[in-house]
Amino acid sequence: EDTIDPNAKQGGEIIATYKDDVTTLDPAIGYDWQNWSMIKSLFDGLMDYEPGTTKLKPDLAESYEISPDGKTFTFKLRHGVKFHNGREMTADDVKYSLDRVTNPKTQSPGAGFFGSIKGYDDVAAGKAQSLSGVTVVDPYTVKFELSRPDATFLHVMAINFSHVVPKEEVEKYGADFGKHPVGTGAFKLAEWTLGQRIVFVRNPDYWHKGLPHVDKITFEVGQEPIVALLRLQKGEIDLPLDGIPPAKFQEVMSDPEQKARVVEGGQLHTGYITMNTTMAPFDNVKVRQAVNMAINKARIIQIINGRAVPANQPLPPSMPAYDKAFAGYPYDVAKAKALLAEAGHPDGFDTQLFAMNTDPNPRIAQAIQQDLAAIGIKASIQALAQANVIAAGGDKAGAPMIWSGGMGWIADFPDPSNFYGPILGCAGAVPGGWNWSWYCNKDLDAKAAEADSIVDPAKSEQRYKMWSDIYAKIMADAPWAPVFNEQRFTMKSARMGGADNLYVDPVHVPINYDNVYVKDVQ
Amino acid sequence: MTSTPETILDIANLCVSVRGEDGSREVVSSLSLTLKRGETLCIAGESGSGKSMTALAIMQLLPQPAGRISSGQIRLGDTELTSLDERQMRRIRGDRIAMIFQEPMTSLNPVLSIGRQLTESIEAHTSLSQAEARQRAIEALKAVRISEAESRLKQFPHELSGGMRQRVMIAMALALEPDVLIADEPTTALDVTVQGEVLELLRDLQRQHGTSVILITHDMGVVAEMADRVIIMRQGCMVEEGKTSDIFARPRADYTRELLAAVPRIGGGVGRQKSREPTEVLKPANVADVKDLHVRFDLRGGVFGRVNRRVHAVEGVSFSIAPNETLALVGESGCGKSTTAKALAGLVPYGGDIVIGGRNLSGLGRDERKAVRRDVQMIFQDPFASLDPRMRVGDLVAEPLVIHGIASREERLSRVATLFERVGLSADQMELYPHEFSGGQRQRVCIARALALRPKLIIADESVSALDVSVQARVLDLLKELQREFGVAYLFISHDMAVVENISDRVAVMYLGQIVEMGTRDQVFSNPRHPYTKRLIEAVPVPDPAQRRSRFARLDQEIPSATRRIGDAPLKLSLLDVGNGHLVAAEG
Amino acid sequence: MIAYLGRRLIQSALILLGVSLITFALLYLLPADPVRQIAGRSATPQTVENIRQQLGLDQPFVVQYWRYLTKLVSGDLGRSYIQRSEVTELIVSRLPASLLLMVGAILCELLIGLSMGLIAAVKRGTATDQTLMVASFVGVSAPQFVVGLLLLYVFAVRLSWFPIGGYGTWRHLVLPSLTMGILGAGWYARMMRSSMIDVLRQDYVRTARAKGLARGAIIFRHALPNAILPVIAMIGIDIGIFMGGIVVVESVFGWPGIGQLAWQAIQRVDIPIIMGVTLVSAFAIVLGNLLADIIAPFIDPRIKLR
Amino acid sequence: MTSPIAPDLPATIRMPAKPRAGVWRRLVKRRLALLGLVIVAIVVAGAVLAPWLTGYDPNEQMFDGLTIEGSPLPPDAKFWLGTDLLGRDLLTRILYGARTSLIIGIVANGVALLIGTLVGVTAGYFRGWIGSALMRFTDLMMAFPALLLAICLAAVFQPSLWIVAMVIALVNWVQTARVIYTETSSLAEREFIDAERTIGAGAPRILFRHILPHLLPTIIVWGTLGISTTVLLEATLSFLGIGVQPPTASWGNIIFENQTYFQAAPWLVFFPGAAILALALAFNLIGDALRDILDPTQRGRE
Ligand SMILES: Nc1ncnc2c1ncn2[C@@H]1O[C@H](COP(=O)(O)OP(=O)(O)OP(=O)(O)O)[C@@H](O)[C@H]1O
Ligand SMILES: Nc1ncnc2c1ncn2[C@@H]1O[C@H](COP(=O)(O)OP(=O)(O)OP(=O)(O)O)[C@@H](O)[C@H]1O
Ligand SMILES: [Mg+2]
Ligand SMILES: [Mg+2]
Repeated sequence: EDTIDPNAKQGGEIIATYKDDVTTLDPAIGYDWQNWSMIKSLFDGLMDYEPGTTKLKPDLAESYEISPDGKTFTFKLRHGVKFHNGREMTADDVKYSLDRVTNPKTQSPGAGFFGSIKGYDDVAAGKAQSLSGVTVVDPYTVKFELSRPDATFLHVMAINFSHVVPKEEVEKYGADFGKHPVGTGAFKLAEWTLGQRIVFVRNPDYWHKGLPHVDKITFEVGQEPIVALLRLQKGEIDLPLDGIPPAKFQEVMSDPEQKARVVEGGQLHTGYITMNTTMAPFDNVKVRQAVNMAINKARIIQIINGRAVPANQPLPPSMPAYDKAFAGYPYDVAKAKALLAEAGHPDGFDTQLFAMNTDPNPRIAQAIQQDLAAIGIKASIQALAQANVIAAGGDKAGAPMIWSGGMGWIADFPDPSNFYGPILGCAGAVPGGWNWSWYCNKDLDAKAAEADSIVDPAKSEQRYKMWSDIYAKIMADAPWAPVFNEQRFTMKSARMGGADNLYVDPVHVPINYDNVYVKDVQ
Repeated sequence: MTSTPETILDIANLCVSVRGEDGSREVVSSLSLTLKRGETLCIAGESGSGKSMTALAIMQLLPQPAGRISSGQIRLGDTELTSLDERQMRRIRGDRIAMIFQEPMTSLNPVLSIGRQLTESIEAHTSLSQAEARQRAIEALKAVRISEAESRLKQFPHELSGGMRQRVMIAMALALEPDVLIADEPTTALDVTVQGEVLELLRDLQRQHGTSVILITHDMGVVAEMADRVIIMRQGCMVEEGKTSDIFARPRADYTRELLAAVPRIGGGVGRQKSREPTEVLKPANVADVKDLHVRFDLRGGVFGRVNRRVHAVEGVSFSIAPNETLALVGESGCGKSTTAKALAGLVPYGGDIVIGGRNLSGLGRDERKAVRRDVQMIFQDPFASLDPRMRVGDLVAEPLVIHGIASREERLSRVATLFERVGLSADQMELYPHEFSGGQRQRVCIARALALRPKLIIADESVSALDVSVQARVLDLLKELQREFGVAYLFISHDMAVVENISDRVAVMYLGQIVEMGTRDQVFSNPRHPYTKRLIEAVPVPDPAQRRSRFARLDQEIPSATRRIGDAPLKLSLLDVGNGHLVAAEG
Repeated sequence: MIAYLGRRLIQSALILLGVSLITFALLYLLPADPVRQIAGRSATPQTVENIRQQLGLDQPFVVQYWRYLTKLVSGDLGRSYIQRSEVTELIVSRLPASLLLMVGAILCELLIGLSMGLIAAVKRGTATDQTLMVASFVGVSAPQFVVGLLLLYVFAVRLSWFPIGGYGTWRHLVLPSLTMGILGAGWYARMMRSSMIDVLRQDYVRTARAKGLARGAIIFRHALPNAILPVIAMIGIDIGIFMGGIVVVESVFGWPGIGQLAWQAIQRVDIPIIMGVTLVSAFAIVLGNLLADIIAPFIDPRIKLR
Repeated sequence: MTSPIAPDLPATIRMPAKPRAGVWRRLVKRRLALLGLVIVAIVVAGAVLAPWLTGYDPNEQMFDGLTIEGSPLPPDAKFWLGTDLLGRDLLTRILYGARTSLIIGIVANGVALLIGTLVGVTAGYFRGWIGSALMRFTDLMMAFPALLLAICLAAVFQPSLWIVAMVIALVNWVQTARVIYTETSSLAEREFIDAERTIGAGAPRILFRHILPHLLPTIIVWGTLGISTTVLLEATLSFLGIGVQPPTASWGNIIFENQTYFQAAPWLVFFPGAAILALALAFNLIGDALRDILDPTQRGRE
């Protein structure tokens, strides 16, 4: 098909490494950046993206139709798609998979994405076993009825949580399905030795002829990124997927040979400081704006060796609806001081800045701390384990300021709405929620709902404009101080082939396993 | 015996000095002596005169880092020992010179079994196989008359009585069959019968291998019995040297004369106590009443460490001690004397009743126990082991006073100083640490400590055994004087029948954990009834070379043992009164 | 002996019970909410409550703990919140590696540490002694991460004597054991030197010398057993100390042990795993201490078991 | 023969001096011990006088402290020990960090040592339930995951130096207790302890006057070894959020933050590491000398 690289070679084996062990490969559960793209290679959904881009395309679906009111989606399934166990995938499996992921017993962290499907509330409440909005029309047709128009629905049909699983295998393994994944994807699981390695082998029956390119991928887990890099330099591995550790970044980038093997790309990520808008003195918008003006983003980016670009709005540049024209707050210490004085804090105040405790976050927090000190805000740093920061953020009286690094939002799918709901909308401003600024603007919530009801792909520009406005309004209220958008630097061995954008795929994070290939096979 | 006049060891002008807190001090000054093949040379003399130091200097084992040879030569055959390095010395030690150390408790490795310690030295110097070495070790133990030699191999030093430990040390040295054997007070802790055996063993060795022996002892009886030549030392110097018969018959130095005069003799001696009437003794308010005392030690064996045998160390002993009275406890080594003493001091679990000053020891509260402790003091058999090596002896002696809150600081100091003087130490030695003393000096420190509180009862376990006779006499007099002044009672454990005869009012003879004969001193000494008692008295060596026995009578019967299988308790002996309270066990 | 063992085993069980109770309580009190992590960012409050109910986390503490205990008795440690697998399986799959590493590390410690300590004590006061003692302090003061990376860099990357991390053959085991062992070796060396110095001047060593024993016999047969007593006490302690260092060493060398499992679990408040690892390591530590106590009287017969 | 009993004491008898007198004097006479004392003095002085010794602020992230690419600067004339990843002067941070690390390495470690010794000695000496209860408690503490406790405390309290010191003291005593226990139980079987009992010495006296001095070498070893381990432990605890928080410096957290950079910027690990080592070694030198001085059998070595 068209997505296949004509230069690609078939066959070969590659070794990739991760520091952490893979938690689960169950598409209904896996929600780490690490298992995210692994699951994408084992399973398929109705929709997918063009490799290396954010462009939607049908996947297990051959085609789809959207009703004019935007509330009914009908998908025609591809024929002859087989699960790894040899059985053909049908519309029943699609329905089963969605029933499963929304069933509270599954405890899926992604169940909420399906909230717009009819009958979701009953299933979520345990009152129904099955989504009334999903109907199997015939073995190759499945129809979705939504309770409201949802512009993001096609994206939702592409995220892992909607990937299709075979009922018999799920029932066979029960809660251990995540260790024995069976899907329709390009690869199938051959071996999983806990704490040591996971081996994927090519799925010979993959419906997408010509994919995947490599025969076998071995993921070795449990090693320090620094050591993984040493192994790469020694030629033992192909892909150190934790990236280039900061301590080695200079060394790698100053060596032309190694630098040539580094691929740089944007990612759907923003690093920001949240300010608790319900807590004095951050309940004063002037204070929040002052903070926005006080941060020396260039210096912070220098500290992380230039591996990011400065941010002035919540959305990252590669996201549709990113407003290139938006000026944001300038770095202006004098102005910031003036604003503080206006807000009644000419001498500043004492506060706390929470941050995650893994490098480089404490360093970034210290840089922020120094910037704040320059305008008189004395912030003491609380560098804690991830879970503790999350807990503090979810508590209304918990944390005045949080540096989001390490826990920050990486979009689930490339759509502007994905940066709003849980982290900036009212829905997230609840105890235990993820809206750590506790920013709740009912108007904007309404506007967001309005934007998301524009389903027609032809009107997407209009929809994006609405979203740009929403984010501009948010920035006027300044619940966040956006700091930077991280850049990704993936390093690979010399034998790895394939377009650069496969190695910084915005959706298949960190890389797209299906489409890469090795050059040294005949 | 001394047919070959060849000199094997030649010491010339040996000076040994030790460094202490305030500089060096010479403890052996220009000592010269020669030792011929097959000869027995006795070194006698004042306690602390440098006898042990001389021996250690020969072995090149002076205490480090304090001691060193400051000048002089020590030649063993053709080899100059002082110039040898440690590696060369190693080949000589054990092989050509062996030594029996003065303090057997600390000289045995506490964590190695007796068997291991014996066989390893045999293996180190012979080419015997392990099994053969073991056999040899058993023989050596039997030779020093240790009962149940075979199973003793598995025991550890702390499970043996003082005398047994000493015999193990002797066995270790004898098994090596060296050219020169240095024995530092080898028989101090041995009862006379075993002492005789051991001495005979030394002679055997000499006869068979032509071994030369340096015997360091304060027991003039032993000297008379064993020595070819004698050296008398005092304050680091040799004061007299000569053939044994000459020294005993015509002592030239004053000190020698003094020494000989102080020798206690059975039926005589300088400080012999007047016999007191038994009626005076049997006053109702006894200091201590012991009734049917039992002490047993379980021995474990097998994989699970099940108790399979039991040592019946003390098996139904009863006696009482009145104020002002000295009860001597004598008996064979290992018969349970020290164990009885420890039970009285509350250091081992026991069965039966011990009543001290009207209070039964079992079931006392903390304060009462402390009060009883004040009344009963014990002098341990092994002085070095019973002194805290990290405390100055002055503090150690003052400690009982501090504990019981007696006297102010200055008073305490002067009292301690007085005590030091009285046991024959000088007051400035208060500042020294135990390891800086000689064996006899340490024993005196222990005595001083026990006396500090002026208790009602003092348990003295072999507490004058390491003292030279003149100091011994002084100490005995001190004990007696305290008794006169304060009415102190003594439980006096000793193997030295002459000393016992001098000091005691009553005597109890123990055998295999039981008392076999008990009566006033005169009853026991002049009219011994039990065969064991008779043997004990006969075996006492006489401090007169003219009366030397050519051979000690060897005991040929099985060595008796207090170790028995579970359920096989020994027969209880009953004591019969043969008149005037003279109790004797019925012949069983 | 048997009675003692029995009593100690009962006590050990009580200790484990205590550890489980305290750990459970601490985790219960921890403000981080595991349900939030499971439910994900997009979950509605209702979903969250639902999951909480399913996991029984809405129950009072006592009920939760009791439920945990009853399952524990049948060997069920529950399921990981994050990984969703049986904790027992996770631990069992990683335990052998950790045990192997521990054995390797203890061997290294003993070999390096005891010999350093012995030599230093015998050569007390000399330059050798001083060098060894500085070395042992370097071992104790050096961060394990750096030590591990250095060893790896020199012996694996540069010299290629050993593989760069991984698990499988004895060659994989050498560097991680060494890294862990170096810390302990420093301790052992210091302890050994100290108690050896004490022992070497005892009278029984003099006796051994007087017997003309070879230096080896004096040191190893006579002095060592006396000096090693405090070192034996470290068996149980070691296991505890290992649990601290094991995370770093395992991740440097890609060693699939429970350290990494534990560390990830702590970071993410994966309570069932934390509980499981805690209990397993507590078990090991208690066992180690018991062993040390049982061995002690065999080495020093004067010590009685009681 | 004259009466062997000496007449009453002549007034001229020289009374012994007090035992401990002169320990200090003998300590400073030893070259190595003196070296140790000097190092400790330097560290303490560095900590106390830090503001006067350096012209930099420990927390100031200097613009010229980093390269354009954001790398730290190696030691040079301006920054004697180089700069760290945020462009701060390393020497200044080490000087200020000494304050934290001294408190941890000496105070917290000292308290842990004290608790451990007390528990170990008591448990080793007393038979019966006291001893076994104490040791089982020790086992419990050892088996208990200290990190977890730390995390919980972090959640409850404001992180501070004193909390971390407390945690270290509460956690680190167990090992000492164990070792001291074993040694004490062997010592308690020695005959001289029996002898002390017979003169009526109570448990406190036996423990403190007779057993403790024998444990001194072990205590010294554990105390000195504890310095480096606690200083490093503090970094781990701070990482988990219970200790000093950034930007406050401590030797441990300087190492901890920068250890992955030990190849790219070795000075960041080397200098604080050397500081820890020097402090520990200095105490070791003093401890070793003290041990010799207090050991009577070693007299004559001086
Ligand atoms: N380690 C030491 N340090 C200092 N002085 C010591 C040391 N050992 C012994 N001395 C001193 O050396 C002198 C001689 O002691 P030595 O042990 O040779 O006496 P001895 O003749 O064997 O006496 P005894 O019959 O009491 O055993 C004594 O005054 C003693 O105080
Ligand atoms: N802790 C112990 N364990 C086992 N057996 C012991 C223990 N202590 C003493 N014994 C045994 O008890 C018996 C009596 O010992 P005890 O020390 O009372 O003898 P003793 O009469 O004092 O002998 P000596 O004159 O040799 O000192 C010996 O057989 C000894 O081996
Ligand atoms: Mg002597
Ligand atoms: Mg005895």
